[in-house]
Amino acid sequence: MVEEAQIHEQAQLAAQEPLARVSGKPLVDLPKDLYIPPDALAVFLEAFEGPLDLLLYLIRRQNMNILEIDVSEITRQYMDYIGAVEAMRFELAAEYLVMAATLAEIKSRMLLPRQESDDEDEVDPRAELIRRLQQYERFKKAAEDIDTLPRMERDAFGASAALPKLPSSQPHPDVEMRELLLALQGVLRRADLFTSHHVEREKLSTRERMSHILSVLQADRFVSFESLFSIEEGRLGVVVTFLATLELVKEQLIEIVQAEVLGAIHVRARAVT
Amino acid sequence: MNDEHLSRLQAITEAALLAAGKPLSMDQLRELFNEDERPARQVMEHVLMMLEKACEGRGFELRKVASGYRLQVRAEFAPWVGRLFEEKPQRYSRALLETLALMAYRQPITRGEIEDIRGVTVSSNIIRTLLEREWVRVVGHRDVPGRPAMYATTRQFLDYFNLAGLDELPPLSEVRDLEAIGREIEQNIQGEISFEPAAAPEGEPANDTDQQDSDSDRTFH
Amino acid sequence: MNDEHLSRLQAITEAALLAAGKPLSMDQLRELFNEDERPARQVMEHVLMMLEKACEGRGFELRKVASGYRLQVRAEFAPWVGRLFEEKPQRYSRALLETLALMAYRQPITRGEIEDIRGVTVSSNIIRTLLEREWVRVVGHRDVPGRPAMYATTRQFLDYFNLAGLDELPPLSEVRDLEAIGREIEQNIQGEISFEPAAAPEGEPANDTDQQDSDSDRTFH
Repeated sequence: MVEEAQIHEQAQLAAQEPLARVSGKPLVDLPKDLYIPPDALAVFLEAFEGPLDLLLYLIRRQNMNILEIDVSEITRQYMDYIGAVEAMRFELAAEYLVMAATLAEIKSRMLLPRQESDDEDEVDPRAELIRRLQQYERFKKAAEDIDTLPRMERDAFGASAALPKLPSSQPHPDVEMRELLLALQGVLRRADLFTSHHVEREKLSTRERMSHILSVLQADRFVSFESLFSIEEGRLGVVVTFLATLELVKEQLIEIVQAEVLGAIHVRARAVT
Repeated sequence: MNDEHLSRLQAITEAALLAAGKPLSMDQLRELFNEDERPARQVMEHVLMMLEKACEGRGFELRKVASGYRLQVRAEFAPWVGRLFEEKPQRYSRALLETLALMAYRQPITRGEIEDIRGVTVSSNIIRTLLEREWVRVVGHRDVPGRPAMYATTRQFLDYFNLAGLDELPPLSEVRDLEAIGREIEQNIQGEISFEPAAAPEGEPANDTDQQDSDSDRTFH
Repeated sequence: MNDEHLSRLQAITEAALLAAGKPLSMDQLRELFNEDERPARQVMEHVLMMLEKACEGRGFELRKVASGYRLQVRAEFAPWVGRLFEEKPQRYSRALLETLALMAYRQPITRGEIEDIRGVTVSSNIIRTLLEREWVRVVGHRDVPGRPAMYATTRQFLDYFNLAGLDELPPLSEVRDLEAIGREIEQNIQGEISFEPAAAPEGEPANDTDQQDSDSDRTFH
């Protein structure tokens, strides 16, 4: 197991090694020995993200620039690996096998003399492979870069402070007058009150005045009738107050008392115990 | 123990308290540090005092509470901070609007009378909401068994709906005329639809309600 | 606009950001204030600059991320602050990070397109994790057979990685100009053809001799 761990680490190291090179010389010398103990292979292969990744690794172990792939050697090594992959991780095998086939194709082409005039349009499998490797490598690097970005919960933590007592501010809903009317209309229709003259008869100003008078009257005390009226309101106001008073009497909400004939009239709310 | 070292301890302490977002005890604070660099209790107390001072004039303060030390937003900023947590205003229920309308048109009116007309119970919540909003108030008690409260609308109610007096409310006869329009609109959305008797006889749902909805959506989080 | 007023705005801003514990946008910050006292955008920007400065040397800092401004514990104190949390920060697999990188740099992108570049299947688990973390979302479907979902990164992704926008992602490494590569390949085709067949297929590495040969004899450039 120690061995496996070591190899795993080694593989990761190699996998993470940037492809940076100074004037063609690798910055890191990797061992050329590709021998991996068979029982460590499964662990080793865990380190790879697929055939492109494996191929990149092999190329690096060869100390090669991507553009200088030694196809035959890489192919041989690759075949060794996929033999193991096939045995261990069958579900991955297909992808690795396709790559092996691609490598084999490239190798076979290289062994044949090239005919200059042949199929100009044909995609050169080497160029295609290189393109894919390059592309993959860019994003492999990008993934590593993203991993090093300062990240919440690892490098930075949200700063928060406890709250003081906050004003309880449940904002009030807005109501449109038409909503109110619509609601009223609905309830009246349900109650079938359109025929009821009760609802319709009094002017709203009268009902409003009824509320006003009621709120002025203290149940435990008589108030003089005259004090309900206010001269400034003019004739109309007096009429409204008078109608309101009559309605209140009729609904038995107030009582009117006159102690003696032609004496002062007093009013009080009826809800006296 | 030089000043630079102390400021560093202060910054680490502040960082930890802000990351925790809850009180940390003296022990918890000291255990942030490896044994070999762990400040003595007295040093830590000094550092906390420094931190308390460093928070003067800022948005937060250091508070000692039962379970330790905690950084807390200063109470004086509660009015502003509170807006962050304002809930989106709910819409009033149909039942509430009906109750309010009856209180306006039939005041003074008791809960029982409203229930008689609506044919269903009026929940205490509705009454409480209307009272809290100060749109209605109790103007007396009807002289019947139980002495139920009589409700009437208030000046605030008139102000809210831009009325000089109740008689500026449309008379019931007009409300009845709206029925035809109302019925079809009502089928669409209960209580959320606007209609202008004059402008939109076809019952075209008016846009301004939508506008208002989106306005009231503008709350935080 | 005097200094005292500005410091007060700064303290309120700090209080709100600490109360929120998450980024607040410029609009959200300005809406903390009543209309009659709401600072202009420029004033608010100035206040944020003041706040940033006021956090120097402290345990936390102001960061601009995609969703707005956030107060956060400085990364340099993560070693101490991290001890507060029992769980170690989650590590993400290379497969997930590569998938995320492709979604970030190549968005909108389908799973198939990701698989083409990575040369390996992308597990559904990875996609699900990324969606659940709300780092990516489906932004549409490619108009090809099967209508595969196209993925793109979210603001939460940017926030989490401390980025204000996609343009703050580390630049993708350069790819050598494909035409130039093609030309080189052309030039070296001859060398490949003259490559000695005997050396390769049998698996005899024979590296030493080959190495001594001119490199261009057997490799692309």
